[in-house]
Amino acid sequence: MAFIPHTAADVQHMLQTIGAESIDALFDEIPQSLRIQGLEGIPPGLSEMEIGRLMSERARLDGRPLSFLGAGAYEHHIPAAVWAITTRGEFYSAYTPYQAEASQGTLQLIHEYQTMITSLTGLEVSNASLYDGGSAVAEAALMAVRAHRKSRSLRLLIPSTVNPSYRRVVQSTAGNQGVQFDTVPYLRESGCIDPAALEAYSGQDITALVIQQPNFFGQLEDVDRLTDWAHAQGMLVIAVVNPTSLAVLKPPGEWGTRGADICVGEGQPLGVPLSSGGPYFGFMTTRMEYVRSMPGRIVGRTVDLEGRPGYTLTLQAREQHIRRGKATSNICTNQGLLMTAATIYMTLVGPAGLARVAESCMARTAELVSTLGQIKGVRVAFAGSRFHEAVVLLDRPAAAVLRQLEAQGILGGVDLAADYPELGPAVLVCATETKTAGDLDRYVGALRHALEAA
Amino acid sequence: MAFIPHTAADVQHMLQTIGAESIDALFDEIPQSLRIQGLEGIPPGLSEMEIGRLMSERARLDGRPLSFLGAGAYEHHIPAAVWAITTRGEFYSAYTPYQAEASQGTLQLIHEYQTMITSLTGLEVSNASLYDGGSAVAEAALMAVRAHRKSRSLRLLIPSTVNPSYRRVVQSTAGNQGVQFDTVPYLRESGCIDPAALEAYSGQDITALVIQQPNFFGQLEDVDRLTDWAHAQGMLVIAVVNPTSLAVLKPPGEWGTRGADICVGEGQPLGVPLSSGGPYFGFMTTRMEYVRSMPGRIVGRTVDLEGRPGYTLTLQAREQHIRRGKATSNICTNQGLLMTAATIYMTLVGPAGLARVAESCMARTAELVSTLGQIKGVRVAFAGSRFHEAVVLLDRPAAAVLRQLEAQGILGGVDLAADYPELGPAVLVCATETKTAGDLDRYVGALRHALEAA
Amino acid sequence: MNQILEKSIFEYSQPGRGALAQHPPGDDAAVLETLPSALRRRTPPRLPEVSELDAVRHFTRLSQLNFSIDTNFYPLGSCTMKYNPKACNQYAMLPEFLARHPLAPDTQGQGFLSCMFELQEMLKEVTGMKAVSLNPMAGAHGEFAGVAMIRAYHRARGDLARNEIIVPEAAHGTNPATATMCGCVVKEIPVDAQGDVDLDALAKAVGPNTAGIMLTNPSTLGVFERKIEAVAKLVHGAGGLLYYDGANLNAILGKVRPGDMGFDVIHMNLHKTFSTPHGGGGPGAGAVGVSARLEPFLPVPVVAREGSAYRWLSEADRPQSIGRLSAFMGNAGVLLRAYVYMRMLGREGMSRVGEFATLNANYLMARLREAGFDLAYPTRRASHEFIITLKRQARELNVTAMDVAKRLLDYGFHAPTTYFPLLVPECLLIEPTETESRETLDAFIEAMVAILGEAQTDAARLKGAPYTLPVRRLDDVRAAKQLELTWKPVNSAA
Amino acid sequence: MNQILEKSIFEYSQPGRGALAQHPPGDDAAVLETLPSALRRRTPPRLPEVSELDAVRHFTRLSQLNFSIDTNFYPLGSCTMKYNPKACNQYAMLPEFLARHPLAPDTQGQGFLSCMFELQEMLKEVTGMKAVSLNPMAGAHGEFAGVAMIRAYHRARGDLARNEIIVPEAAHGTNPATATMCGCVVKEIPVDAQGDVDLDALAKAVGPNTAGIMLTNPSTLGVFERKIEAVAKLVHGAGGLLYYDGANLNAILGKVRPGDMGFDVIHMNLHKTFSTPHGGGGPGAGAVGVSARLEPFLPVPVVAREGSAYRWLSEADRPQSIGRLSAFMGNAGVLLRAYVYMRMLGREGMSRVGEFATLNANYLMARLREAGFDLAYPTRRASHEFIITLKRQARELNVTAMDVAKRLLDYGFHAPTTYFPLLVPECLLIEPTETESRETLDAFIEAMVAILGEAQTDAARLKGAPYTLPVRRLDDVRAAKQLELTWKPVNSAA
Ligand SMILES: Cc1ncc(COP(=O)(O)O)c(C=O)c1O
Ligand SMILES: Cc1ncc(COP(=O)(O)O)c(C=O)c1O
Repeated sequence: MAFIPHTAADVQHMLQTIGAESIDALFDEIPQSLRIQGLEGIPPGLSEMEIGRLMSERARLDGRPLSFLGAGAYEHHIPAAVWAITTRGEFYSAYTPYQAEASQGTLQLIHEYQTMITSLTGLEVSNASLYDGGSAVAEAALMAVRAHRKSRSLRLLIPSTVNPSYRRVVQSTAGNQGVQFDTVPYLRESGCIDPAALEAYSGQDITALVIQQPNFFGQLEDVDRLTDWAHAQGMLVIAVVNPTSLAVLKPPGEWGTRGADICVGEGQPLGVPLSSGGPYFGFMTTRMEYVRSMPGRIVGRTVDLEGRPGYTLTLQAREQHIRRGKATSNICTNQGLLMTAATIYMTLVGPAGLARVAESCMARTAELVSTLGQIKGVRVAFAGSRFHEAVVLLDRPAAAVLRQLEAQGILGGVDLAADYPELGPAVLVCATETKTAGDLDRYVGALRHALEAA
Repeated sequence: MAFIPHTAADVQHMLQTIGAESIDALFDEIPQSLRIQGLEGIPPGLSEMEIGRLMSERARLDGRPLSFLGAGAYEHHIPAAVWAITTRGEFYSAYTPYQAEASQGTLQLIHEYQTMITSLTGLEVSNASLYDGGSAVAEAALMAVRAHRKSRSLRLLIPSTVNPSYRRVVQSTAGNQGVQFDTVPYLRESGCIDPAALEAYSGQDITALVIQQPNFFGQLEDVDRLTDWAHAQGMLVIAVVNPTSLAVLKPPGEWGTRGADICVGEGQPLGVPLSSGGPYFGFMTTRMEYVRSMPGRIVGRTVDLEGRPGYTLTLQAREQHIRRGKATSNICTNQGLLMTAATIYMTLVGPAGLARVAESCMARTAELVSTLGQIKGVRVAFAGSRFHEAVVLLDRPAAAVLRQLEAQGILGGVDLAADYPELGPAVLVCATETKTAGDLDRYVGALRHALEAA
Repeated sequence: MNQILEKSIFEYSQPGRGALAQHPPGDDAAVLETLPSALRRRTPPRLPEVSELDAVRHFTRLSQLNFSIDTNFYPLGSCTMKYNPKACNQYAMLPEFLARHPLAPDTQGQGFLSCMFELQEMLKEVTGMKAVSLNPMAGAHGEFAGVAMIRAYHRARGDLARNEIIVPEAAHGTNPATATMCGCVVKEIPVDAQGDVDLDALAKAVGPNTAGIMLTNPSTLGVFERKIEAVAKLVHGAGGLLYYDGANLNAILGKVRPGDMGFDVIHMNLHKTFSTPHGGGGPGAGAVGVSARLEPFLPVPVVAREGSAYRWLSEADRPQSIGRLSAFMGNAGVLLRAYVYMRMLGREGMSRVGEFATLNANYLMARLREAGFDLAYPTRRASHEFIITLKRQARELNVTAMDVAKRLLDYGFHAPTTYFPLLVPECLLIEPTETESRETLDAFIEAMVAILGEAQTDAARLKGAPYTLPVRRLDDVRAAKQLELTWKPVNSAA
Repeated sequence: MNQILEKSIFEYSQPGRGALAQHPPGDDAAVLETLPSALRRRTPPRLPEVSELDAVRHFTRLSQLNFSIDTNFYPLGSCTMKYNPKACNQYAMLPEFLARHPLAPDTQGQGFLSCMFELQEMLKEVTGMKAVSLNPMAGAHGEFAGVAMIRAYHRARGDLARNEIIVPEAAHGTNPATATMCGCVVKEIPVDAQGDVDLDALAKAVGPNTAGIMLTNPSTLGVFERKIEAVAKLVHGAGGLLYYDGANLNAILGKVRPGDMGFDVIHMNLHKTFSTPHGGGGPGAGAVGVSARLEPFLPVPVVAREGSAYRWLSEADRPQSIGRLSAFMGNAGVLLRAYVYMRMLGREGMSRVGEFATLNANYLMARLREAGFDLAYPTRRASHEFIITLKRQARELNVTAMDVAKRLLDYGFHAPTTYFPLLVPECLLIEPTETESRETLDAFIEAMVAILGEAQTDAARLKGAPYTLPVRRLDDVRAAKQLELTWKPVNSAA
């Protein structure tokens, strides 16, 4: 039997030991009326050989297009060592390190991760991962409500330059607790938060301002000014950042005079494959003063009976398995393996390598955008600095143009029609370090052709 | 610097410790006239990202045709666990287990392998692998010359039903020591060794008879009779076998009254990917009485200082690093990692699974051959039992037909024109357990079309 | 397991060192000049500067400091630590699957989407539910989706007062935590001496404010909730809905289905029942299934088949959806692993899971009882897990469940779940799973017997355990008091 | 490293158990009826009958009993145990490469063949040879090809008497073994006190029977053969050819080339210089390079480029070839790994290999000398390796090289090569390679110093080593006397 080691003799012996007549007898406490006799709707089992072939055929159906998609998930080079090590059975098949002495590998690795990610974001403490970037923003919102003792409003400002998916996740998650989100509009010229719109909230009781940097459009917000403004208003600041960008961009801990209070983001760019959207991981860091409001697991260094250093889960009194209905979050299983991959990734690229990745992404995007901008029928939407994404405006509906590119094996960008109809036909494009000059040429050529053809 | 950890400070410090001015100074014993200044013919270095893309592009060029090729290398299902474990750093990046105490993993695994392969072949002792099937036959020939004290002829009989590649390897290897090989022809009806031709050697001083089972044509030789005949003539018997087939075919140790004396073969079918021809591994087993004539490494079980069991390389006095010019072979580095994969493979399929694989191969080939035989212009070459290969004769030159199939993504078999011109247009086809009914249909349809079209 | 501690990766680091093959080619530093200096980072982050070899060696050595399924028996109750087939990993990690962008059009993902669709269908079949969303990324996330759907359902009916979630006191911590997170009020009810829900207490608890009840069946007490039909009747009668915590689905796979028991909404832990790996903490996948009346509220996206094509349904197709719980579609790679696993098991294999998980648990329970351990529910069948209580040993020998757990590590076995459920004192919740052989169970029993012997003759031995691991027992109190949450250059520990 | 012994896989085995997902579908047993019963197997082979989990757990645990590059420093002289980049493995194992059948037509392998062609070209460039064959599957196999070519060359010229191969006494065992295997007679010549070949002895050794000389340079003594030009002149003058054992190529990569030194034929150990892994014993790849006059004799197949297409040359294209040394083309997968490695290094990286391998060796040598160890060749530069001799310690303290080697294991370092070359008593041949950091070298030095201290104060400590590994020192004599070469059901060991 696949994955079941029992021989007929084993079954006999075991039933005898138990004193049961048959395996079926072991289910005799289940009301007979509820019992089912089989699962006819499930297809018959496949051998590993058959499933291997099936999956390979399905994978081939999905193809390997040349992609300029970003919008929260980014194609990066992943060193071979990352997954060679991450998939080692000792990491891959271990449980949450509740038995610390038998889990020093995972625990030390998380501690190293906490060190790296706090340094990258410029804050003091980190948890061991959340589900993804979107849910991390939601957890940050709830955390801000808990941490900000003086604010009673349950109101947060969430600009429209924050990833629309994240805004949806925040709404479906924190909305249940009555938290309200006010959307702050952006400026048409810069694609950045409209300061005037923000000013309207001056003096109100608002728990926190969310700032995404680089923002959803790839544009860079004036984070210092925004942070200082929010702090002056008595709001907390929740930073939503791309970890790759932090190799070159000012870390949230240094935004403005006091720095952001909570920082979250999508960890996928750090060595995690795109994989249709997951598993990724959300990261979260904050100031030491808020550590007890933070959701998720945290690893601390301690000593053993003999005084040797060792690592263990700590501050568990915040968590559901101890605090139950009063926990900081219901999160239990997190995204540990992806955090593991990210830790190995950050180690392999190092500070210089991560900066090179960031620079290369910026440079490729700058090259792409400047060339695209020269095509008739294409306009770059926003002025100002950007990281590795940009919005380009087209002279006709984007969907059809993207379909034309797709036919040539190119995914030309994310159509913004649904989320930002006010822009007209608009596409969010992204070029990372994986794109060669030849790739950019191929895209530009195909787009030119598509716009000229029609 | 890629793969070199030295910082500038390290270099400074190390040179100072050495008392050298520069790294270049460390090469001052090399005659200046011989020094070169660089390697202009080597292209500039690539990042891992670049080489990854390059290799992926090249791999794609090679495609994934539907293959009916065999002739010594066979497509089989390989359980995912085999290479997931084999490529673990502790196996993959370890050296030969000369320091036994630090290599118990590899040593115990080899010991387990020796147990499995001796049982599979029905003989008593095994080495830890040779280069491949071809070189294993060559080593067996040389071993027979050493082991057979009474024979002084340096002559072996090697039927034409032995893989022609193996025969070439044997010639280029053992030929240098003056060993001679007489080719014994096969019978046109059965594709098996011609007993009459063999009889001609009766009474001569011949060191050994080589018998391949299943033979190169996939046909089954009458191994009992051949073995008894050879032994009656005072020859040793060298069996060349396919390990998969031994799940259902009589093991060499049981051939005839006394069994074969040396057994060798290609280990590739046991969990090793086709990989354009290598790395594979040759296996070799023999009787205990010949163990000291056997080439290659051998692992024995022993005890440590405290009496606990442990494993170590043994009988090293046969080997080149001890016996030098008088060693049983010059082999040093072998194919350990492939033997590792094979051991895990044999463990995962087990005796029942290996029998299922063998049966499935036989059945698929039988189905294929019987259907092909119904096509006009196709004839099955030989009668009699076979394992998982067969020769089919065509009514026109095979090369052109195979090219037509190739154009449809089908590799239709191995053209025998060069090695067996006497057969006329002939193709060696093979279907393993990896072939579905749909695959067979595709092949049959394409061949029918090719033969009708022209 | 490795027993030599490994230094911190930061201790390998030297300024200027690096794995240069990992850097992108060329030099684009000039592009930074397009950045206003106020936006630029001033000091580089403290990431390690090490060679590739140092990194590989460090993390390989770290890995060896772990227990894992691939190296140890792991009878961790409530966690279903079964074998994670290597095939699931290999085929979920095919290059095309890994490279696919989440926003790639459906036309560039029919292979992937067909797997997701079929997974939805299979999950419906094994649970008896009417519709499934694969979106939630863990069990607790699924719970959140479930309770949010319950609330949305009542709200859609104008039934606005229903904000109470009932949970038995044995419930997993995520249940009450989820209820709170959804803005509900938690009401705990007791279980009786046999481990079944106290129906009288339940009858008193339900009312016009009842949003629903969260149950797992078999319960976290390791027994099947026999009065489930009565419970369903009571709650439904009061206008509430039934939520099924699928953490224990492994026990009943192919035998009985939550949908047939009367549950309205359920989450499944694919990382338990469907064997995706735990990865040292995650990822998981907490797909949710619902009865017909909750289908409109399912979180998006959901895969639909239209003719021979597959496509994602979004908010536009499902206007009543509770919305989106993740930025994209959830833990796709985990779902692919579960898909491969389920297809390999097939219909017969799936039923065998429940059978053999139950057989192993009952065997272990019988043998441990015989060996002198006290069962928490001695009159009951074990489901796929069961509880022993060391209350007697704690009293008589001053040996705790924690001591036994730590000592087990020395015998090469991961400890069972300790101190959960909270209501059983000094408990060990033991779940062997169906993938372990009789020999492994016997070896575990031998170890338990040996430890019981030690407890009687040399209790101090247990207090000091473990002895053979990389570290001895760790000081959790110090960890929480002297917070050292990141590595510091000067070695601040003792 | 794991310290708990693992039982035999056969002890997990139970009749009727198995990993059923690995069986092909269906039932074809009927096909066996087509077999004459005399040809059929009567009793099944003794392969383990275990579950997939047991197999995974067993072999994972076994792996943890090993030292390896990925876990330990491995200063094994003559073996060049450098880091094996993970990228080489990943890209050599792309599905298309793995699936390609060796007899697939060249048209279905242009990607693979182009890599092989470029590899040949790169190997020519780094060695200064005129042509390369990738066929041999290890160093010794390359040696065989080389000596066979030398013989074929003489034979082709009608020079039939030349059957003597000269080797320095320091030569690796494969050199004389190869000569014998090629039907040659081995003549050993001494080296002088400085480690250079004794030219007078060489002059006496060469003559009309000289087929050639086998040398490695730097030699196995860890020093560069300074008189190489004189050696070449002598041997060539006598009508012999020069064979270069490429095992030590790492030392001189980018600095000096065998072709420029006057060698006629050379093998390379791609599993040393070009970083393919050793795999616990293999596989390797022993590509051979030759000067123009030997090109016709190269073993087949060899890749040629014709226009933009690549194809294999076979016996038909190369009628004078020594023939075929493997059934197919050699260790393709190993060659792909070497190709990836060489392309990543590129021209600058390639030269740095020799530089930093030499820097590390000389640093280690200087520090160990300073620490009180005796060098075998104290007046010489180290190449990429060097020798210390414990002759003095053996005499004074009764401590052998083996004792030091075994004790090093307790410190977490693999031992250097011991007792090779044979002519240096109680020697350790130490090769750090370029991929190790100064910190690792320093830690090794510290361990060596500590062990020297132990030798002086407590020699017995060394005799009993190792202590911290899964086994203490093993009884090799017993292993050879009481041969237990396979597992037997009844435990026959103590
Ligand atoms: C009974 C029970 N419910 C819920 C959960 C939560 O699941 P997850 O950890 O996947 O969020 C668990 C997991 O430990 C559990 O055991
Ligand atoms: C100097 C020298 N020559 C030859 C060889 C033989 O190479 P291989 O083991 O690849 O056959 C070795 C390998 O150990 C060696 O060190």
